Amino acid sequence: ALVQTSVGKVLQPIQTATPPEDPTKTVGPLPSKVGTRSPFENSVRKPSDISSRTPLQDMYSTITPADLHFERHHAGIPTIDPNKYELLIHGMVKRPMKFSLHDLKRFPAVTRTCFIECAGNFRTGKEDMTPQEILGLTSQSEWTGVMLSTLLREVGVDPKSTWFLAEGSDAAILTRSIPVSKAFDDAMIVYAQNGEAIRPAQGYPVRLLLPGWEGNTNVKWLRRLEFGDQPWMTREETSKYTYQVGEKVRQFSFEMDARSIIIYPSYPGKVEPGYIEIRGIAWSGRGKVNKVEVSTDGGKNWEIANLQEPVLSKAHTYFRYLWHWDGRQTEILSRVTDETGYIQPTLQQLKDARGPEMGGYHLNPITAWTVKRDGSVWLKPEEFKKL
Amino acid sequence: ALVQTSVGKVLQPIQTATPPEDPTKTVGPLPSKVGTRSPFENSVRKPSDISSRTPLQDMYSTITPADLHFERHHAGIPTIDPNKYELLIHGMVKRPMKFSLHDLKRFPAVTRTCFIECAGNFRTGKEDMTPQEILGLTSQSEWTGVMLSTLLREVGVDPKSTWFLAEGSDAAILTRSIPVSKAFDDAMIVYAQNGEAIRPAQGYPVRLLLPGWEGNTNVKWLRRLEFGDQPWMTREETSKYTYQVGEKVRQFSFEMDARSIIIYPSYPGKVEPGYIEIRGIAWSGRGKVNKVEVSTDGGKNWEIANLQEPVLSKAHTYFRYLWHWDGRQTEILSRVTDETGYIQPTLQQLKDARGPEMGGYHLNPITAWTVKRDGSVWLKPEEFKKL
Amino acid sequence: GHNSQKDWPDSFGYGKTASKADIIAKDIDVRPDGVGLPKGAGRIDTGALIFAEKCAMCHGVGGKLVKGQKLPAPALVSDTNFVKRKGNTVGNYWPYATTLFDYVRRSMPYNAPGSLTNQEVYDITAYLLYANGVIKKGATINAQTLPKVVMPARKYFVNDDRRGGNEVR
Amino acid sequence: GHNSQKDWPDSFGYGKTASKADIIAKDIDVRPDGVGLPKGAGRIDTGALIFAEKCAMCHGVGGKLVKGQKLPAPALVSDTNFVKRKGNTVGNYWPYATTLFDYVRRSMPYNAPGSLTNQEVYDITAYLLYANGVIKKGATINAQTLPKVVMPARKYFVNDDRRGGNEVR
Ligand code: HEC
Ligand code: HEC
Ligand SMILES: [Ca+2]
Ligand SMILES: [Ca+2]
Ligand SMILES: [Ca+2]
Ligand SMILES: [Ca+2]
Ligand SMILES: [Ca+2]
Ligand SMILES: [Ca+2]
Ligand SMILES: [Co+2]
Ligand SMILES: [Co+2]
Repeated sequence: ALVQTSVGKVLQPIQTATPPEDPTKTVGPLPSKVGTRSPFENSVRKPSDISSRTPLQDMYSTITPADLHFERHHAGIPTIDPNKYELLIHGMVKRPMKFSLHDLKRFPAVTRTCFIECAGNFRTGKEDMTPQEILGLTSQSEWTGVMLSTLLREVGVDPKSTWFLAEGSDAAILTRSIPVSKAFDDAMIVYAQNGEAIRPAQGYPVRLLLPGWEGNTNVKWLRRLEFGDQPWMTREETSKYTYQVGEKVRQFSFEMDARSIIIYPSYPGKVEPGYIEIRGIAWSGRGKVNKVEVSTDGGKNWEIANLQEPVLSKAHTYFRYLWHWDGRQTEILSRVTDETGYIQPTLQQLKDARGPEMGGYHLNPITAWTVKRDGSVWLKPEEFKKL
Repeated sequence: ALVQTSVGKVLQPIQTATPPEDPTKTVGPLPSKVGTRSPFENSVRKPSDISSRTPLQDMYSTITPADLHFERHHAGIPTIDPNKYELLIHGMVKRPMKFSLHDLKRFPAVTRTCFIECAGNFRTGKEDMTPQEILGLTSQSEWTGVMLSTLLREVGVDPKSTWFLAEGSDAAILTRSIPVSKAFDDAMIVYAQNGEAIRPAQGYPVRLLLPGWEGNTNVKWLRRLEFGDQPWMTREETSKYTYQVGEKVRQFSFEMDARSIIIYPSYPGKVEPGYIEIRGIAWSGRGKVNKVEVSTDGGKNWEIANLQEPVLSKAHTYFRYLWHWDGRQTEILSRVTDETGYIQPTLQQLKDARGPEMGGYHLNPITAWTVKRDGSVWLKPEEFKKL
Repeated sequence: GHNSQKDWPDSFGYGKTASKADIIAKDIDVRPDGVGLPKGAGRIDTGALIFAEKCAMCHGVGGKLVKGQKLPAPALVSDTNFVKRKGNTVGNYWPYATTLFDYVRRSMPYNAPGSLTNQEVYDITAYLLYANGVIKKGATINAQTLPKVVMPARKYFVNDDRRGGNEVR
Repeated sequence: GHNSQKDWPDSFGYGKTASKADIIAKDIDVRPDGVGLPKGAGRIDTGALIFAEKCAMCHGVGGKLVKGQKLPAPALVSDTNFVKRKGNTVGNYWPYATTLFDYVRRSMPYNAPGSLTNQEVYDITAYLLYANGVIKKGATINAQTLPKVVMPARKYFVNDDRRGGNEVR
């Protein structure tokens, strides 16, 4: 069978899920322009009209394949001609400028591996939920581009400027206000993802990268930065991405709190008694993962998991913990501590801190899985009003 | 337009290379199960009947997208049913065993980012050659699997065993003999690449990973390991992957010597006078890249390039060097030194060391590019008999 | 070499100076202090008509949630009671009135973004503020008055006070 | 916890003991010392016929390079002159005769791998050794003799002596 590849242009033979009796006796497809997945693998995102979730339970390491990176669009994926692309920087700057994609690529470049996570990344309420369903709105890539601070040397930002506006060129012309301090800290203007051009769904040809900050602020299809001395109070930072805490509404909560989840074993997996390597990912928007603890007795005792090196700042970090399961029903949980000393809370701790009207953003609770006697694994659901 | 994705099963809308006049006025495609590339990007491998080459000149960082990983097959890509897959380990072991894919995945896992490079990765002779054509037979992935040493605890290798045979289940039933010391050092049995299942072209469902060793030894579609007390002298280690040095033929030259190449600027690119960030990749089969030097005057003077962190052992390492080009014709070169102190040689140094009958494997010479006054960049070809 | 940032030139010289026209073509934002608002003034009645024609099919008749009916878009209209609210609307949640003008002009209607004239956006803005009980019939909505509209929920909004460290907030 | 390798169990208990039959089904390799060679003996004449029928279409008539003709597969036959060789063949380059049996049985013919009987592989092996001038007409090729065939190029093969460090080898 011939199939169009993901590049959408090349035809190539694919393998089918009916392999020959003995693969050593049949010459297979020869080298091609673009490879394919095994027909036996079915790892896909879970899409809705506005988002799609990364199949975290299928991940063996922490770079998300670009075509499985989670999505959150507000008006679909725009098609942008890279040859007409321009980034405009203006406002409180000495010299307003525009940069073509070629211009951006000429500046000294930097590569940074970090996660992006939607601030609304939390679901619970049912036993039969997968990691993908619970918190699949996070993914990780190797991002390459230019430090925003490098561009700002060119335009000369007014030292009195305190906020800038980042604006996309999708049909929502999505905007967020960002403190200028982040621009000079670690903000990047990125054009590459996992070694190649950014995928359309992730902002092709250029997006803003704000390591560790809520996904929505990493404006995709970036067309404009305006420097000013106050936030713009755009719809995405007022109506959305704000949440009730006590009797107040918290706004501009940029950093993603530390979080972890066990992805193996997880629903709908099944395990056998004996040695089980518990596996999962942990991350923090504030820096490195310091440690991950795992409990296999419902939270009574906690032990240190191994972290896969290299442990990078503001990056998904794989953890593993070897457990001997005696076959009795129990609960397994993971809990991350980041380099600031922040310890991942339970949902109850979040409720205690934020009050009964707690909103649905920035929820990073410990996730517990029930392992039943038959080896089946189920989410231990939490009670939370907004699912 | 609907297109079959790389998974080969899902239909989804793709973008075409005729974007709307104003992308902010048209809602684009919504989230999907599997993403696609921009229709404006054309990065593909360069295939022949026996191999395909990674488009190194298009790479912005060091993880190669799995569908662009170089290929070298000896009888095409076999289709293997993961549910019938078995790895047999026998020979000089206490207990010969077979492991299903499920068995292998249960063992304590490890992730390692490293390059694989074909020992025949060298071409020259013409000015109009791209990095892909010169040395596109190397790529890098995040590999996950079980340390071979972990499996060997289960079978109990006889301490007298000195070599093992690794055998694939492609139609070539490809075999290589490997010293047992490598099995206990850093050899891995890997089932995942860049976070997901290994692609069929890279050995699905399981391959041998020998970090830093010639590509051919990293046997794909691995079906069998036999432990013995002498090498098997298979066709791939006698007729192939041996090469004349002086009056002798060198065999079992496993380690890949340190190497680097400038990928930007390179043929067929064009540059403008002014600041140019020279970019490239460097690696060594013996450990970490210690330093990369760049010369912009044909090799008279050398200066230190920046290395992109994290620098990993036996891994492609991105380097960058900011150059101010005055517009005059010159030659630019890169030279890596690895952590053993090995300095990448010129082809002439290799000829001097290996003699006039020098064979075509394990050639890692410095690559020089000529930058002409019009900004065009051309390979400075070497004279070498076998192209 | 220029490999250390200290040795970088003051300017790499890539990119071009943006002209006034370049900026005007994209500078569509509206700030809380009214910077960015065009000339013109909103008419509540006309806004209601436009809303019925171009918005109600997604946001519901009058922009209101109807029990048992699932809308493809959020409800936009309620009273101004923040504490007892069910769902966030312009009236009970939005802290700035300028956001309404800015957002509707850049993003709505969802199926034809960028199709509204400034006049239409003013009219809709006036209508939605009125329908939410934020302004009274006869109120003037223009570049001077819109920034001065005190949104009922404004007083609840506070900046993030999380600080990392061993503290759940 | 068992997270440090020191705390690992002696065996994780995954996987199964392989039976004799499991091993026999895959253990097809042949070593330089003859381990793995089946019963039987090669006949040069029959080997020549099989080669003409099943191999020559890719490897050329008699396995030889013909000037000006491009073959889809490497030449297999020449004299035994290593020093003056043009291209590597069984006669001028291959260090072990057992490799020929092993490789042909596992991989050839390219278009029908695994289709040859042991008898056919013995015959082809005898023929190719003969055609390359390595053995004489009438020589016996079997499990005992094949490992003893001294390949002309054997003496040139040496193990890798590169060592890293500042030394080009
Ligand atoms: C075809 C459907 C559709 C039409 C027509 C439409 N909208 Fe919307 N509207 C949406 C959707 C969907 C959203 C949510 C978008 C998002 O969250 O990114 C939305 C969001 C909004 C919001 C923000 C609501 C909030 O709580 O943040 C406002 C205000 C709005 N629309 C106003 C309008 C106005 C005014 C019109 C007409 C001029 C209009 N819409 C027409 C679908 C529509
Ligand atoms: C359809 C084409 C084809 C046919 C028929 C074929 N071969 Fe080959 N043969 C090849 C190719 C292609 C290679 C190179 C394979 C590689 O490098 O992996 C090869 C390689 C070989 C080699 C190794 C050569 C070297 O220098 O390493 C031997 C020996 C060989 N074939 C023997 C045979 C014999 C014996 C037969 C018949 C029984 C045969 N071949 C039939 C295509 C063919
Ligand atoms: Ca799977
Ligand atoms: Ca909400
Ligand atoms: Ca390209
Ligand atoms: Ca050769
Ligand atoms: Ca503005
Ligand atoms: Ca054997
Ligand atoms: Co979001
Ligand atoms: Co190779």
